[in-house]
Amino acid sequence: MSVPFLEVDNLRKEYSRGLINKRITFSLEANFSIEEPAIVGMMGPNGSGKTTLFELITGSNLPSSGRVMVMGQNIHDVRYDERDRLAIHYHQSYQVRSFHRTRPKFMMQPADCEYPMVHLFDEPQFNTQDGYIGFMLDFFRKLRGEGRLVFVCLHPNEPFHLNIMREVCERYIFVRDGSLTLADDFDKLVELEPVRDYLGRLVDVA
Amino acid sequence: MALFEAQHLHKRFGDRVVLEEINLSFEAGQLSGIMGPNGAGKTTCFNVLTGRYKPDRGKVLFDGQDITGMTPRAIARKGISRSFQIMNLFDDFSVIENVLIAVPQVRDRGFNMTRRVAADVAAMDKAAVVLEQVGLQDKAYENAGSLPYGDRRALEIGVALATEPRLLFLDEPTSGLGIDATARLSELILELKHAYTIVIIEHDMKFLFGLADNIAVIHWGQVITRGTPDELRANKWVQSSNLGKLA
Amino acid sequence: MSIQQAGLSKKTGPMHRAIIGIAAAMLGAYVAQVSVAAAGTGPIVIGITSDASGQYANSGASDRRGMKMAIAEFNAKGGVLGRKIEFIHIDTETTPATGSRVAERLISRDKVSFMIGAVSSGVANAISQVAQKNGVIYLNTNSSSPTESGKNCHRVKFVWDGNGANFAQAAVSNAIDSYGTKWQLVTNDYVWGHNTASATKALVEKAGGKIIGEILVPQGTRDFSSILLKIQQDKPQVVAAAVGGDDQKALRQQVAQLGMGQNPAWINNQQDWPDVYGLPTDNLFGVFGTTWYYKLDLPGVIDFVARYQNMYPDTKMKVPGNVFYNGYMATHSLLSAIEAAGTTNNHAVIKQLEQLKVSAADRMQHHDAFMNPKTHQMQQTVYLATANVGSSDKDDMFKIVSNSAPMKVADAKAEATCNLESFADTPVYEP
Amino acid sequence: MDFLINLTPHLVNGIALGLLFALIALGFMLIVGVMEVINLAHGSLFALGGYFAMMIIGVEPGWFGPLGDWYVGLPAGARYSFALVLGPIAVGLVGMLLELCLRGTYGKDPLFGLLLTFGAAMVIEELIRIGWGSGEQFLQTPPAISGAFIWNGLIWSTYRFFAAGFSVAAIILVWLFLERTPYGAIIKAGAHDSEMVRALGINLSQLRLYVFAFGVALAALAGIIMAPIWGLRPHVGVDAVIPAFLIIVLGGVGSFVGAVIAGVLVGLTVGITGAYASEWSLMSMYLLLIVVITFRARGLFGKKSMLEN
Amino acid sequence: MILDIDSIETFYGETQALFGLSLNVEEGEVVGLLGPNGAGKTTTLRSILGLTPASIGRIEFDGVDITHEATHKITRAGVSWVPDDRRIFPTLTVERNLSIAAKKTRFREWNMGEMFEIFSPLEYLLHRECENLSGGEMQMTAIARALLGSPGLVLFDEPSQGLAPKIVQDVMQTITRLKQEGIAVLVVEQNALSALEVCDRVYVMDMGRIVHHGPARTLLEDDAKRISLLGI
Amino acid sequence: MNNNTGFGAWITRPMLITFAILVSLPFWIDSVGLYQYLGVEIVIWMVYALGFNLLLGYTGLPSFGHGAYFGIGAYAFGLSQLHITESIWLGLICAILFAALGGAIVAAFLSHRRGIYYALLTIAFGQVFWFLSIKWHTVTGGEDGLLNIPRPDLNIGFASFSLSSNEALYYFVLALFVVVVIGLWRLVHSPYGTVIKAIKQNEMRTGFIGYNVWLYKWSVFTLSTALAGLAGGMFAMAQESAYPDVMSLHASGFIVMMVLIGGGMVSFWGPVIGAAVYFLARDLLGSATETWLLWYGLMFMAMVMFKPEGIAGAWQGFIKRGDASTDGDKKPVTR
Repeated sequence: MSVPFLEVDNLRKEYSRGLINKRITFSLEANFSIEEPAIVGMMGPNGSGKTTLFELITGSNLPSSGRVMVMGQNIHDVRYDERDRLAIHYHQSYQVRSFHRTRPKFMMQPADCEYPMVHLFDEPQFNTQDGYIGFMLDFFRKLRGEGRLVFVCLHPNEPFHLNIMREVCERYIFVRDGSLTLADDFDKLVELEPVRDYLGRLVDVA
Repeated sequence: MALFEAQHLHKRFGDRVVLEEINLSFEAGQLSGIMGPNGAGKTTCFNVLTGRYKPDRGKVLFDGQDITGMTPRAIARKGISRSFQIMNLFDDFSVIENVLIAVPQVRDRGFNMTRRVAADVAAMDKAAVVLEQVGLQDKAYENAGSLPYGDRRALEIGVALATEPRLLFLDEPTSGLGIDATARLSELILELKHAYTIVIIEHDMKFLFGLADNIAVIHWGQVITRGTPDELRANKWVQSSNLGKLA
Repeated sequence: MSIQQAGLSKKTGPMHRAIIGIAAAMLGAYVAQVSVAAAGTGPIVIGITSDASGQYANSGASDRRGMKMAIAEFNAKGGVLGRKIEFIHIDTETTPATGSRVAERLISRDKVSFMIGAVSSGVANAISQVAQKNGVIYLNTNSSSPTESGKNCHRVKFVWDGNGANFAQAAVSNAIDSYGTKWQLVTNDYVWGHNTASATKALVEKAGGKIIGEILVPQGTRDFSSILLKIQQDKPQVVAAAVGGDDQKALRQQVAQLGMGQNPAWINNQQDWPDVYGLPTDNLFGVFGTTWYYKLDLPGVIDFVARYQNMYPDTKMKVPGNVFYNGYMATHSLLSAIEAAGTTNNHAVIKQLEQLKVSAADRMQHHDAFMNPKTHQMQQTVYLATANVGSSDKDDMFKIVSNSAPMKVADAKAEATCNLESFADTPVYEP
Repeated sequence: MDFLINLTPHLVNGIALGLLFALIALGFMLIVGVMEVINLAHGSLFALGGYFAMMIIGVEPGWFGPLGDWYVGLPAGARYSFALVLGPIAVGLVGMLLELCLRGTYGKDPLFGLLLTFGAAMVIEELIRIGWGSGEQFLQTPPAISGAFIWNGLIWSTYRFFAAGFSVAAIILVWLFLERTPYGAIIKAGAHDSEMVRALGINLSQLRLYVFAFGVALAALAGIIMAPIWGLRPHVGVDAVIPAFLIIVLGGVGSFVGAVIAGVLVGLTVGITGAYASEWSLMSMYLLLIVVITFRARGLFGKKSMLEN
Repeated sequence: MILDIDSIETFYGETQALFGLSLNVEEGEVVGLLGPNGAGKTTTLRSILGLTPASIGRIEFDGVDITHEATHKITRAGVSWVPDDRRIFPTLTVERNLSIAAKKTRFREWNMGEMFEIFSPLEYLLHRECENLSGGEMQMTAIARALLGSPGLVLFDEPSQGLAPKIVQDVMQTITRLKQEGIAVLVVEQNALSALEVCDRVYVMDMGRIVHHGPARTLLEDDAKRISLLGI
Repeated sequence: MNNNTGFGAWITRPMLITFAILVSLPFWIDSVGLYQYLGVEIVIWMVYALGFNLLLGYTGLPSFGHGAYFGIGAYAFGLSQLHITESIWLGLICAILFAALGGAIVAAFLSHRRGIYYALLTIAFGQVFWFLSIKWHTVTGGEDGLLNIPRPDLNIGFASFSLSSNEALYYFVLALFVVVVIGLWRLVHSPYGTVIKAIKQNEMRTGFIGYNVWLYKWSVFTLSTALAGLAGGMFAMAQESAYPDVMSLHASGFIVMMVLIGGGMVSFWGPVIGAAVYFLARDLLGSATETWLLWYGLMFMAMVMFKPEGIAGAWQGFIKRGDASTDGDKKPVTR
């Protein structure tokens, strides 16, 4: 495939506080690319930047520098209302997109797809009691099977969360304090020192 | 061909995508279920299917006819009827008036300004039949607004039934009902199942598993899976859930 | 009624009885306040129909004070034809439909002998129509619409104020000589405005002036800024304004704010005393017509003002104005006419009024006045006035510029359009 | 080109006028937005503001002893400023009384609040008539903001520009108050979910009382500002309440920005029709509304409101 | 006893929702109120808060009769509420949402720092408009808002509804922490299992009445009883 | 409302009582200190109020510009008498038709709207009509109104009656009132009446059971304006003139007041009571004091504060309480 599915190119996002004396309160850096359909598992504590990264990928957040290419299109050059045709962010139960509108519509390009190519699931509700998990996992696989790129983001705190991740995901990204660590399979992931540190006793169960 | 079909429905509210890609079909004579966790877009989906909202993309077909974007009225007249999750009754009317107004004969004479409503024996009979179906025959002249919760739910269904629908949509009929009342409702729906094509939206899986012929699971504004209750129940996660333990 | 009551209460129990009791009490209150005026012998009852609420409430009050003073003076002399004079006042709300009802009420319920009072021409019309139907004499004291003595004239109605046409006659030639020939009209877009403007237009053109444009403003306009800007852009020498009611008050204020009161020159149809009393003099813009002023240097005026102040020591207006004057004069003339006729028979009184002549001295004006029998409008002296800028006396607001004899300012169009009902068509009414 | 040169003054005038309209609508909007009460007494309270101000400015020596005499000795500008502050406060107190009467209508059909205030409008207007007479009154403005100046060959009223500037200031201050202060936060929270606000320990009745008083005080402020332009008479309020109502609906119920924009839009419409088709200038406002509401059901920036039911 | 409800009856208009309901909560105790939708659990909370006052019966909080007291006074006495639909003010920032709730009572006072400690994401959310928060973030805000009101009793209405399990866990931890601080909690739950784990005692309601009352442990252990009462 | 006695009967007892009181009115009105003409106006406004209540009380649609259609009726009556031919029937038919036409056009804009937006649009259209009535003075006579409208004789084929006396006119308008009352009573108990009541309670659900809500809202507005037009035509006949001020916002506000004071929201008879009370109070207060607006306003405020359901509502509550106290055990306090 000539064009990579998702290219996160030297992306950087900073949040700062204070008008005169600026203090950076949070920064996120990412630089990776994914060439083909996959289910990517993403883990990290709350506030580590997972959601921010997703927002950047779907174009609803403006990067401080760098760019995001989805199917070869710079997401920030695509019309606001069509960005979700490239990458869609499932945030809790529905998708909210609040854009920093910087340019009028006619200066932007239309999206090339009808149905989103990149699906980002932000903390899906994996609840063992209601029984929906299985259907959700099937759905991830179905999307993957239709040639879509799927991200599943989770902050695991039960052993079965890790089992799920291991079961469906092919690649992993670990986020902590705004920096990313990539791993190609689950075992490699849990060998990483920061991951072990993060998961604590859950690792043993896994 | 299916009696009712939805193809590629997409719906947004402002910057919020609520339905991404909905494909559904319901066969005549069957009881179909739509289920999904809270906030999955079930009710919006329902509202699009029954014409309250117009989808941004996609088509809704009823009996082979495109009914996308038709007004709720036109859709109702084609024979699709629905009940509401948040109760939507005529609170100042008596129970029988609530049903009576939904009866097609009364509807067809809606612009009649001289005939007495109460004198329309045929329509009254029909309303009485519906009340009997939903078990409210003894409360026909009570004010709908002062009925107990369970009876209001039943009346909600009664109003929908009175329109003599070919397809009946029920939106979370068990919402707010206790165990007993839910059980009674199950019985009522089992009865209705013989006479009507029914679609039920529910988040209570157990309720649906007991009633439906087939079920579509909606999440993230999309149909994430569909199948018969048995097929769905076979899923290992369902097995290990509360539901599986009980079933 | 008592039979009905009994029948009802038998069937329906205590609640009905309670309600009927309340209703009966209410009606009882009505009965109590009915003042019975038996025809011919009892007091003469005058129905006062001036506005007490709405746009003209203030002028209505002044009008009423004039009538009351005249009535009081006659009563002090022992009344008319040996009968005391009483009055009933009901608010017409500056609303014609209410005017109709009030007139019906005064005639059929209160059995009034005469009706007096109007500021709004719409209300005057409504009342006069009912009055004509019943043959009750009605005096329109203060509405200055030319239609009152023109196409809406009636046999029973007599008009006591100068009208727009009179004032225009007085003002136009004067203004062309003093200010210039380039005129612009600002006209309230309703009948009175159009009538007044067309009268002005004809006069201006006859006197060699040129109308460069007419700006129509809808009734109810409160903001004249865009119109004033337009006037500046068009640069007329004279602006003739036919703007009435509250619109005029707002316009006046805004013109004063811009200091545009002098340049261009403003010809304003009329400014009623109650409308301007108490305002700073720079708020009176331009030249305007009036029928009387309390500082006219004529015999009797000082005494008249003193009588006013004696009778109304607490009123805000320390001196009488034109509205008061018209109300007083109309009532005074009517009562005199009854005396002259020796009867309250309406036909006799109408005939008396039709040949009414009042000397200049009695009217405290510069010229003799007379009733025009064809239009029933009082033909009287018309004064032009302007703001008395720099006066130290807060009450002395006007400077009288000129006076015109009645014939000079007569409303020529009125006789052509007025078509009085015949006496035969006017029911006999003898209260 | 000539047309454009002629048009410019009217645009400027229209915007100035529009800002005045926005000021008139401001208090009305606050009350509609927060309390969902259509306060038809807005106009009468607007008038009352003017009358109170007139009274405060017109204090004469000997009325209130030495303090009064000191006050009378102050320059006109100072007394005018006093009136601008005290007038609205006094009307705010009247508003509080009215709010107490309104309490019974909360949670019922909004029609009842509307009708109650309609009755109140009649009462207040009549009280003004009893108190000050039905005649025209005059509100003195200090010399610094009176008179006129010449700009671009045309005479402009200084006061009108003062008034427009004042409106802008008032609008910004109210906006800052709503957006940047904890009180504003409470008001907005109360507008959104009155029950939750109570459950957080905020005295809702008191909040409503103050919001109503504040909204009514803004009406009075507008009345004081408008009095030198429109004049002052008991029924002057009718001229204020209808445009206010119209602007709110045009802008969309509950939208601050919408109300301001709608105000300016109405001002421009009235100003420009006033210049080129003056006999339609009043009607243009209504036609604008009909056109906008026909195409945008909730006005320019409207959100869903209980008032729709 | 911090809360004592004595046989209250509550009506919505002419419809009765509670029938002689009695329950009590001790200081520092976590009490669960379980039962199906429409059983009257939320109505009970609303009656305590004075939003839908009970017409018959008596409610005492901290030894004072609050049955017919105004809601804001009840809250100021130290009752906080975390409603099931969070009811965060969407047009305000998180900070404003929290600050308008802050007040002092006779009970333990909480400060912003402690909130950040309990819910770390709040710190960076502080200046966001609440419209764009996720469900979990809203719940954190709602709980923080309740705590800043310095309550002696917190009423949780379905705290786990629509939340990710991780957040449910956080919420349950918070409840445990409140208990340690001596603050009483009354938690209404449908998702009964997670609630049973944190509760000391539970009441089960149906049709506006208490149908069972006892230690949480009993229900946790007795499957048959649990299934007959709660259906799970 | 009225589920048991006379539910949908053609003639009911309250109707007979009302008619009896009104028919006997000319015999006693003078002796209670009133005057016949007031009776004429009251009955005309009762017709107007009944028509208005069809909209406000039954369909729940607030119109604050209804005076416009009353005015159109008055003008249409007057113009037809002055320019076509003198005939009562022609005049009244014109009044009804033109008012309904105006109403139908306006309703086309209105019927998609609800609540405050509905109310405001009615105001806007009302103002437009009012404005036109003054602006188009060549036809309408501007602010002076249309004057000297003849009051033609009543011609009913075989006989002809003069209506020039107020008594005769009174019986004529009363006859029309009777027809309107019976017709409206029938209408509100017909399927149509049921549908509009349903729309008031739950517009959305009415649509979902297959009714064309728009069309009903449109038709009920048009119907209501037609009745306003009829009343306006009669009013022009009574006043022998037609004035623009009945179209003003104020006059439109008074009809709302009237209907609510009477209790139109809860009773068919509310508007009838309201119109009577309104005119009596106004006449009484107006002749007793110049500040009648103050007292009237206070009375109205008190009404909204303490008895918002109006006189008819208070009456119903009164009867209900009476019932409850006599047979308390029949109605359990709780379920």
